[in-house]
Amino acid sequence: MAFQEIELNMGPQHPSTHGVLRLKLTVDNEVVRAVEPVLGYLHRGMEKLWESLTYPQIVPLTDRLDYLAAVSNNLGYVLAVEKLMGLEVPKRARYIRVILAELQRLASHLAWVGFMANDIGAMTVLLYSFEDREDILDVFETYCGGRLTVHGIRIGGVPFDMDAGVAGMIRRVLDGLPKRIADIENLLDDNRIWLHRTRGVGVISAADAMDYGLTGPPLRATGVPWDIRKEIPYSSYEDFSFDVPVLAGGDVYDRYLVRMREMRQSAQIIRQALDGLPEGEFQAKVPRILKIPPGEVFHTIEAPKGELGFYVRSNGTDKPERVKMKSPSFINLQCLERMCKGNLFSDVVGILGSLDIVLGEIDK
Amino acid sequence: MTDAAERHPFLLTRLDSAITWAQKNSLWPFGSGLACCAIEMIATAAARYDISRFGMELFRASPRQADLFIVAGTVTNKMAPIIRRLWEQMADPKWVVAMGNCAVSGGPFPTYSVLQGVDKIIPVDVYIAGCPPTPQGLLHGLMILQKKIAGSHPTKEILHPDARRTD
Amino acid sequence: MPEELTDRPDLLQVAEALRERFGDPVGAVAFEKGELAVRVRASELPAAVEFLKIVRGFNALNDMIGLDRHPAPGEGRKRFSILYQLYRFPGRLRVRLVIDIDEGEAVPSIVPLFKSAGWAEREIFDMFGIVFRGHPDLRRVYLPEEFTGHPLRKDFPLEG
Amino acid sequence: MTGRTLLFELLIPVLKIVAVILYPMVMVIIMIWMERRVVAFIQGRLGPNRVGFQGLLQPVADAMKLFFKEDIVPRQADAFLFNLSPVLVMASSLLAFCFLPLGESFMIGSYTLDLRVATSPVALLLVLGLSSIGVFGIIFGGWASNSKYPLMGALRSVVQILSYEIPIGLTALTVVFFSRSMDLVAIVNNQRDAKVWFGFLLPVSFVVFWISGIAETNRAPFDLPEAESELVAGYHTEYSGMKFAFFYIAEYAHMVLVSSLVVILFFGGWLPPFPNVKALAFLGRVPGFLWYLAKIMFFLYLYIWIRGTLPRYRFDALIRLVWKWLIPLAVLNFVIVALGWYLL
Repeated sequence: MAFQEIELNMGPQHPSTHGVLRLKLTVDNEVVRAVEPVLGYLHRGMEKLWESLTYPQIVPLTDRLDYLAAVSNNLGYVLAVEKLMGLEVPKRARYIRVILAELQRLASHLAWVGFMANDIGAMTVLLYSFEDREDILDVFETYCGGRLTVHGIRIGGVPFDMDAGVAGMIRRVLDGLPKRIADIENLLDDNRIWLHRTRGVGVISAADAMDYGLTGPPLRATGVPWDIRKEIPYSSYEDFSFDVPVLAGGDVYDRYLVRMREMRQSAQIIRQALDGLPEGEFQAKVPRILKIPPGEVFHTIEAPKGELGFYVRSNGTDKPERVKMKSPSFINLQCLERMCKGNLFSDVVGILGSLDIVLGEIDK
Repeated sequence: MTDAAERHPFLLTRLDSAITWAQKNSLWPFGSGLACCAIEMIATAAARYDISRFGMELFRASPRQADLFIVAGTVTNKMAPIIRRLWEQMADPKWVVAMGNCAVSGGPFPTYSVLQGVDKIIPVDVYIAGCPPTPQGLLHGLMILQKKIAGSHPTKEILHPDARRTD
Repeated sequence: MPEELTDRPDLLQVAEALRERFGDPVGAVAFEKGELAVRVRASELPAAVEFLKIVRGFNALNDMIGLDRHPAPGEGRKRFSILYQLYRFPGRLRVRLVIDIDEGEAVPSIVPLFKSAGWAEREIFDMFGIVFRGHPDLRRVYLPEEFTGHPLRKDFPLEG
Repeated sequence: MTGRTLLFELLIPVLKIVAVILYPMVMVIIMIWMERRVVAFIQGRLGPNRVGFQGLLQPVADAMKLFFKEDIVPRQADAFLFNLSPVLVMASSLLAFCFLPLGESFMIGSYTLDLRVATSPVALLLVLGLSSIGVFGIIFGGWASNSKYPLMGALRSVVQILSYEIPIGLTALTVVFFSRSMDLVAIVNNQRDAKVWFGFLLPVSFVVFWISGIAETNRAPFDLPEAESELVAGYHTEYSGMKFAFFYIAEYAHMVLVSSLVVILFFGGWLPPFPNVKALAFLGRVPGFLWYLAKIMFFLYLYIWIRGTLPRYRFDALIRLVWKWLIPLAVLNFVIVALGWYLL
C-alpha cells in the first residue's frame, strides 16, 4: 500500500509518554522521519515561585521536580545553598545523605526498569519492580514519614538521625535486593523479544551524545565514563569505593544494562556508608532566618537521571534572587529526535523509555 | 412509563441497586497521570496495594471505555483544555476523582501557569487531599466513591433526562 | 575551598587565555566559591565559546541561565545577563561565561557549537523574551504560543 | 407429526442454539475472570476478589455496567460501518461455535443427540473461514472511526491476521491427511482409533498452529493492534459501552475457539488421556466433555501465562516471524507429512 507520510500525535495524554509530554511524529510506513517533543504541559512556574520563597521553603518544592528521585533533588539544591553559605556539614549528615540518595537511585532505577519493560509490553516486570521499590519507600517512610516526596534533606544536614532500626531495615532491603534484581533480569536478559526490541535500537554515538549534552546512564552507555560522583565528588563520595559501569553500544539495551549494574554499585555504596557511619552531629547550626550575602554558585550532582545542577544567586535577603535548575531529563530529551530518526514507530516508546525522563523536572 | 414507574417504586429501586452494584464494582479508570500523583496511582495498581481487588485494574487507554477519571496531578492552564476534552469524550455515566492537592486546589503552586483546582473545568465527585496522597488514601477515596455510587438512582436519570447531574 | 584564583592554576590558565584573546571586557574575571566567571561582550560570545570548545577542550555545555536585574540593574549595568556554564571532561574544569544585554538586544545563538543550547535558548526566550539571532527554531518551549509576557522577568507577577 | 418428533425436531435445535450462545458466553466470563486472577498471581497480586465468591461475578458486573453505558458514535465516524463492525466481529465468532462439537453424539432412546448445532462434512474449513470474517469487522471498525490510531491498529491487525491464516491452514491440512476427513467429530474419532493424539504425531504442526493461533487472536506477545503504549487502544479506541463489550467478548470467544480447535485437532478432543495404560483406565469413566473442558482450560491458561511473561513483538519482527519462519516451516512440514503419508 502506498502510504504517504502521516503525522501522528502522541500525547499529551498518552499511556506511554510518562506524563504529559506530547510528541509530534512524522511517520512514513511506520518508519519515523521526525519527532518533535512539545513540552510545557506540566510547567508549574517553579523558578518564578522560588523567587518568592525563603531558602528552606524551597526544599520541599524540589521534591516535586523529579518525583521519582525526590532526595536527589533535595540534595542538589541543598548542596548549592550550602556552598553559597560556605557551610560545613557534619560528616555523619553527609553519610546519611549518601545513604538516602543511593536508596533513591535504587528506587528510581527500579521504577524505570518497570516502566521501560511495560512500554515494551512485559507488564509483569513493572509489578515486580514496584514491589521492590515499595520496600525502599518503606525505609523513607520510617526514616522521615515521606514516601514519594520525601523531603529527606534539610539545609545544614538531615532532619533525623539514622538509628539502628532504620539501618537494620536498609540492610534487610539490601540483602533481598540481589535476588530481586536477578528476578527481573531473568525475565528480560535472555528474552529474545526483549533483545530484539532493545539491541541496536536508538543508537547514539559518544560524540553526538556530548554535543547534545547527554548525561547520566544514557551517556555512560555510549562509552563516556562521566559520573560526577567520581569526577567532582560531593557529600563525601570520595570515601567510598565503587565502579562506574560504562558500556560502548549506545543503544537501548546498553542503557538498560548500565542502570542494572548501577543498582548493584549503589547497594555497595550504601553498605559502606552504613558500616562507616561516623558518630557526631547530623545537623549543622543554621540560623532560623537564613539570610545569605550576595553571591552566586552553580553546583551539580549525579542524580539517577543524569547531571542535576542548581544555580543559586543570593542578594542578601532571606529569599534567593534566582534559582535555576539544570534538569537532566530536559537536556536528555533533546536527543530523542537524533535517536529515533529512521527507527520504527514502535521503537519510539522504547527509546523514550530508555532515556528515563520525568516531566516534573523537564517542565519545572 | 413514568407513571407506571411511580406506581411501582419497588421495581425501580431493585433495578437501581442492581445497576449501581455493577457500576461501583466495575469502575474502569482512565489512566491520566499528570504529575507526582501518577506515580502513587501506579503504586496503587501495583502489588502492595493492588487496586484490582476492587475490579479497577483495567486502566483504559481510551477515554471512551473508562468510567472513572482520576485526575492525578497538577493541571496546568496548557493542559486544562485537554483534560476538559478527555472528560467530554468519556461515555456517561462517568465519575471524577481529584487526586492530590494540585487537582483539588492548585496545591503548592499559586502561579501563572497552574489551574487552581480541576473543579473549575470539570465536576469532581471525590476530592483526595495529600501531596501526593498515599495509595491507602487513594483507595479510601475510591471506596467513598463506591458508596456514593451505591446511593445514586440511575433509573431516575434514564427516565427523567432532566434530572441528570448538572453539578 | 580555594578562595584565590592563583590556587587553581588550571583555571587561572583558562582565564589568562581568555583575557589574552578577548581583551579586558567590562567586568573581567571573577573568582568566587571556587568558580570562575568571565565576562565577555555579547557580540564576541560565539567566538569565546568556540575558543573554549576547540582550543581549550571544553566539550560540554552544562546549562544556560538567564538573569533579570529589573528594577535596579545598578550603575551602568544592563538589564539582563545570560550565563553559560561550560565544562571540560575529563579535567574537572568549569567555566562560566557571562554576557550582559539590554532589552531588545539580540544575542548570537551558539546552537552551531552546542546542540544542547537549542532548547536552553528557547527556554530563555520563553522566560525572558531574549531573542537569539541565528537560532534554527526559536519558539516558546513551555508556555503556549498565545501566552503574553515572559514570566521570569521581575516585573511579571507570580499569579500571571 | 407426532409430539415426540416435534420435541426432537424443534425443541432440541432451539435448545442447542441457546446453548451455542450461552456456552461461549460462560466460557468468556470464566476466561476473563481466570485471566485477571492468574495474571494477578503471576505478578504477586490478588486480582479481583470482592464481587461474588473470589470475584467470580466480576465479569458479570463489568458486562452489566457496559450495558448501561452511553453509546457514543463519534461525529466524524461513518455511522453504518461503525455500528456494523462489532456485530460482524461478534457474529463471526459465534457462528464458528455452531460447528464445534462439544462431545460425541449419543443416543437418547432412538434419537441421536449430536452435540453441535450444525453438522457439516467440511466443518473444519467452515470454522476457519467463519472465524476470519471477523477481520472485516476490525478493518471496518478502524476505518469507520475516522481517526489515525484506530486505522493504524486495524491495518496492523489485518496484515497480522491474514499472514497468520496461512500457517494455520497449512498445519490444519496435515491433520486432515491423517483423519481423511474435515468433520471435527471424525477427526477426534480418528485419534481414538489411531490410539495416538495427532499432537504427538505432528508436533511441528501443533506448535506452528498454536503460535499462529495466538497471533490470530491478537494476544500477547502479538497484541500489536492494541499495543496501548503505541496505539492507545488500537482499532476499538473510539468504541464505548456495549459495542466495545462486543469486541472485548469476541476477542475472548476467539481465544476459546482457537483453544477448542487445538484440542480437537491435536489433543483428542473429549478423549481421555492414556487409553493404553490399564492402570489408568478409570480416567475413561470421567465424562468426555469434562476432559474436553479441562484441555481447553489448559490452553486458555497457556494464553494467560504467555501474556504474563513475554514482552511484545515489534511489528517487523512479527511479520518476519510468520513469513520467514512459520510459513516455510509449515510448508516443509506439509510436504514431509504428505510424502510420509504417501510412502508409508
